[in-house]
Amino acid sequence: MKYLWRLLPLGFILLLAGCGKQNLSALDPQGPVADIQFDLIKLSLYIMIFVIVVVFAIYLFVIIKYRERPGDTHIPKQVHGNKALEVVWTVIPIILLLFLAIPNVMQTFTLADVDVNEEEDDFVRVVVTAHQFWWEFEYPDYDVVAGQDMYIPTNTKIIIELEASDVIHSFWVPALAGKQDNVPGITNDMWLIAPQEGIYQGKCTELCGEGHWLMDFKVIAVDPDTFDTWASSMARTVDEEEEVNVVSAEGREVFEQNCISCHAISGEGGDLGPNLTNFGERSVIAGFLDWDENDENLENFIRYPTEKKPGNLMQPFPNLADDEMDALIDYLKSLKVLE
Amino acid sequence: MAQHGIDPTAPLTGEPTKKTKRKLAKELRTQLISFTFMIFLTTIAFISIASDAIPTGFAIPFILLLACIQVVLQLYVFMHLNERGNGWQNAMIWTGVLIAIPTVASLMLLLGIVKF
Amino acid sequence: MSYAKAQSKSAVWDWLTTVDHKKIGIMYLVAGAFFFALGGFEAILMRIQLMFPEASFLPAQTFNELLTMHGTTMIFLAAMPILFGLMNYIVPLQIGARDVAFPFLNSLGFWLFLFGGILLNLSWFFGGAPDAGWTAYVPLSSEYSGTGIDYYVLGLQISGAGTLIGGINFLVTIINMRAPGMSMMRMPLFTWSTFVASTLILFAFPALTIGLLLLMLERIFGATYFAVHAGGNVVIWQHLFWIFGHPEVYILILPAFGIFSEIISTFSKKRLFGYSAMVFATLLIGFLGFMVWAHHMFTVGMGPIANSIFAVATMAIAVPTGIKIFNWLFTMMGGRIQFTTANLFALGFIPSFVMGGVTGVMLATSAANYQFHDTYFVVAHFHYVIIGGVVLGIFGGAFYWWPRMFGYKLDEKLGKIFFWMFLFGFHLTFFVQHFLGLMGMPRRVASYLDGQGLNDMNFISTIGAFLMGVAFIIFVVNIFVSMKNRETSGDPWDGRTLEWTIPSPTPEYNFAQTPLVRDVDAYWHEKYEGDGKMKAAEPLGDIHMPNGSILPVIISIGLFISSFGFIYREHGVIWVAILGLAITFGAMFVRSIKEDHGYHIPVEEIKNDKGGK
Amino acid sequence: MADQHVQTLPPNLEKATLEGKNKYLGFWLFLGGETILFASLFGTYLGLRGSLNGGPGPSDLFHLPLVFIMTMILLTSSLTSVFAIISMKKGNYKGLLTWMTVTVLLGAAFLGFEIYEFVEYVEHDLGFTTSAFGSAFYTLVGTHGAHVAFGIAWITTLIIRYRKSGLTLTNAPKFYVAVLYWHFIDVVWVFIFSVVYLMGIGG
Repeated sequence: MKYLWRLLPLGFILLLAGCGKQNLSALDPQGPVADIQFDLIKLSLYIMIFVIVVVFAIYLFVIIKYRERPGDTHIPKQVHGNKALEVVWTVIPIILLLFLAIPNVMQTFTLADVDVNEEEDDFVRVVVTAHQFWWEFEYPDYDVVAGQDMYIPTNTKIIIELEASDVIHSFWVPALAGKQDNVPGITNDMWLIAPQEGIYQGKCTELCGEGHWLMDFKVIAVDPDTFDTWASSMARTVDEEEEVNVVSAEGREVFEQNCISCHAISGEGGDLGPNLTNFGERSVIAGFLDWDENDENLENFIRYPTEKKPGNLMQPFPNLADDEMDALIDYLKSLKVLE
Repeated sequence: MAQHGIDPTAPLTGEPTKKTKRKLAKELRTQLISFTFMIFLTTIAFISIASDAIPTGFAIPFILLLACIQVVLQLYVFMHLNERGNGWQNAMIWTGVLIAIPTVASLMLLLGIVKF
Repeated sequence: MSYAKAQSKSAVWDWLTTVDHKKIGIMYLVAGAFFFALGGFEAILMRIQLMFPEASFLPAQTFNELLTMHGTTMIFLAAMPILFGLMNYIVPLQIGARDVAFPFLNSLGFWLFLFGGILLNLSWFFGGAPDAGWTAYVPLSSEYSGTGIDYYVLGLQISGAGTLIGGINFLVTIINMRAPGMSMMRMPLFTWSTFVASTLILFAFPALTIGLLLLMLERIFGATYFAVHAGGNVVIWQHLFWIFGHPEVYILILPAFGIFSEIISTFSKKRLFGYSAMVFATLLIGFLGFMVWAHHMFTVGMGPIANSIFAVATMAIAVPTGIKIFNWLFTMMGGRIQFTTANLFALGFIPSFVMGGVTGVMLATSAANYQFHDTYFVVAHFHYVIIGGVVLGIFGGAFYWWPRMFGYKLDEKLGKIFFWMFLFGFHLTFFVQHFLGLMGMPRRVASYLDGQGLNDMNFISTIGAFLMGVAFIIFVVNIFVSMKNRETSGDPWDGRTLEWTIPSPTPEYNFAQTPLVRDVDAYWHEKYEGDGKMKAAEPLGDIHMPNGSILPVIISIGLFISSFGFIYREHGVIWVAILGLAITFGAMFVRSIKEDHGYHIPVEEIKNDKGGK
Repeated sequence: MADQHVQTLPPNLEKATLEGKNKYLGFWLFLGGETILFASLFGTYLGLRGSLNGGPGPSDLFHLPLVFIMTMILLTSSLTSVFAIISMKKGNYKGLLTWMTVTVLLGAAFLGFEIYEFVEYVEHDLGFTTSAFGSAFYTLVGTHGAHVAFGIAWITTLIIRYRKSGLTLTNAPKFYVAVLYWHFIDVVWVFIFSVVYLMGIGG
């Protein structure tokens, strides 16, 4: 409850900005887009606090000064109104609003500006396709498809194209940029820049069905060199992959028997579920489950995918033999591209 | 509320006053003229589309203009919106039109396909 | 039918067939209060689920159904009908009329609303409630949801028709049936706001009708307006929904503004400050309400020009709203402010609504809206506006007009306990939600993960919701324990407007003689400038009243029945749909060919009433 | 109780009683709402008219002569309903009924052509579910058609119900309002033939 007390003073913004260790809060902006938005939030808040102070001051003055005292029965003067006052409280708000409206219009255009010079500018294009209830990140210039974790290089303009395969979703990484909707049949654009390396939490903000609340993803900003390594490794074929990594052959077999029709690894497999090429490096399983010591979360998720993520469309594998499951898990955990 | 005097179910006999009769005759003339004019406008609209001589870029705004003229004629001549005592009716119909304009425009344009 | 015959009916039959605006008003209030309790219960269930992270009190599917039904119920079946109840009872009295313009349609509007609401709620028992949010965005609602959405579409279509009828009825009543001397610019503000809200209904509901029609045709007959694979576009639904949906919130808030104008003026013992500015501001809010709907769609990808236009237009609404706030403050200034429960609600409203209003301006900032949109910040904002504005308005209006409507005063002491508990619970629930939203909590989530810093505030929010729930129970208790405080003067608050000139309980014909209005605040004028009694505009005589009719109930039941035929069309019961429509159209046909001229209350009876007072 | 002093007809029969006045105003308001109803449908149609989904489009289907005939029929029915009201105001009840009957017949002819038109389009592979264009087209034009059908049923009911009653202050507003409705149907049609048919072929 002490939390509440700390919230009451007007300094709450500074306070909450300090809580942003999650890289989740819009109050702790980590990039230019979120900065622009945070500045507008602050600007609007200051103007509005001014309004609130004025109104509350008049309000308190009036209800204290003109309250009915015991025994008072006088009939107040029946005032009709005051033209000058009406003009004052019409004009002043208009001026206040202009202070907000003008920067807002300018920034609305800034945020919509996704034009880049193909030759000169340093940028990465990512096509984000939202599915019930997971995210697909395609890098058309690198021939890479990734699931759940969106790797981006730092200090590079990321041009994001938003699409959806089923219902409307919305792409939101509060610490980096406000949201835009993933709308079926429409491509939406936005951009963001992450100056610092780090993991930024992202969420779906448009009600999209049963699994909506667990439709999380991560934006992982790495330095540009690491990003290039990542992208080229992600683009490897299965054969190249096997040359680089010693993978569990048994696990691969289980994967090919059960999973490959929906999940792709190194360019091979279906696209009904997330691409698993770098599954071993995922920050969390299925967008929200932590890695645990005995891999129980992963095993349970494969056996009963809707138990913890209701509405999930993945087929359950309750009867997969224990040894097959172990092999599969070993294989999946070995899927890494950055090491 | 009570309508003292006249029973609303009783058949009305009697004739309109002379003044009303004159007014009705005049009204009939106006209505016939505007009907002829409406037929004329409709024909022009069809011809402007049917004939290849008129470029589409001109024909479409033109037929929309003709449609608007026709509608105003319908409202004011046939539906008597111009008569006295129809202030509220006018206000409401035109408010409707005023709201209809952004409605149609946004459904046409703001569908996310083209960004404005 | 004679007067005597009109009097001799059983009570149930009397309520089913009544076309008396006062009885219909009370039925609206009762039904609305029931749905309000239901929607509140749904909210409490959701808050229990959100009390702790990753809770498993409710399955996600049930949660989605609850959030949908909570929103739909509160907007369509609670807030609007309760306001309609107040309007129905009070507006004819405020303008000195004996009834509304279309008593039969008034009754039809109520029964359509009620059966639509019942239909919607029956979905709980037949395969699950709608689960796509009260906004029912396609394609989630068109291709990815079960029969619940059919109940939503048909239930809202039926009750929406009722609302449209009600809106037209109020408009004609106010335009045509004002007492002599009551020019538009002498109407009480509640009547004015009813007038503007009804205009909004008139122009907003057709867009919803079409939206629901398209969704119904898409779901039942396979149309493809929204089906992307056949070239459809899902944004069309959002436009249609919000062309209706944004004016809808003004349909709710404007009458509340009207109620507060009456309460503040009465309990400050002062004429409303800046009457004509208030009227003008109401009209301007109503008009601008139609020009801003796309601010609900800033993130859908319309483009920066469109976003900027709608952002600026939205901000503009703050100006007339500000005008109203300042006029209320200046009404109180120099007055003698009485802290009755009704006025406490008005005084609680001003700061609460200002807070909701300023977050509205923040949300209008389109570039920043990308952060706010679809988060708990929005949830906080609209609950500040709707609870801080509309619900406080409804409770304030209830305490204010209760003696008029039910002939007894609600207990002030219990009322004040109720007020403070409700207000405190309300702020506790929703203030923290602003921060939850900005800290990364999307709205409409069935739960949230632990370790994201969202736990404490969610817990606080739930405690607040419990307080509001308990407060409401106190209100209900108040209704029953106060019944003994009979109030017979008819004017318990030293009222200013015509509804307080009538004896209590209100006679069936309202005014024995139509009053003559000589100023704004007609009754106050007569009290302090005249002899304290209204001048009559007509001699005492027989009063013509319309007959009751059971047909509205039958018309509504027909539509109710036919809905099941449409919902379960795949089970070969389309004949049920046809049967239902036949009942409806049959009843309409009977109505249109049967002459019905009402009856007269004899003048002796009216004199008796007056003498008995 | 036929009052003998009603030797001259009131000039505005439809607004002579409070009920009539209310009905007249209420109906105009309803038409104001209908404006938004049709605006929503027009907007939807205009938003989707290019989405053919491989099916036939406006220029494959629409025939100007048919639409021209339908337009003329409906326009003429508007004029005949005007004649009906003028007869009413002259106290010529028989004239009122006759002209209303003519109006209904013209309306029925229009509806017949529309049904014929729809059947033909379906035969040319434009089903209700073929494409977003198809759905939007049938919904817009069909809603107008449904209004025509309702108008026919309504006016027919009036004619039959009041065939023997003579002109009264009760039925005068009813006829008048029905005619207003009929004109409004024509207003909507003006936009349909311009926006749907002519623009469909011309652009």
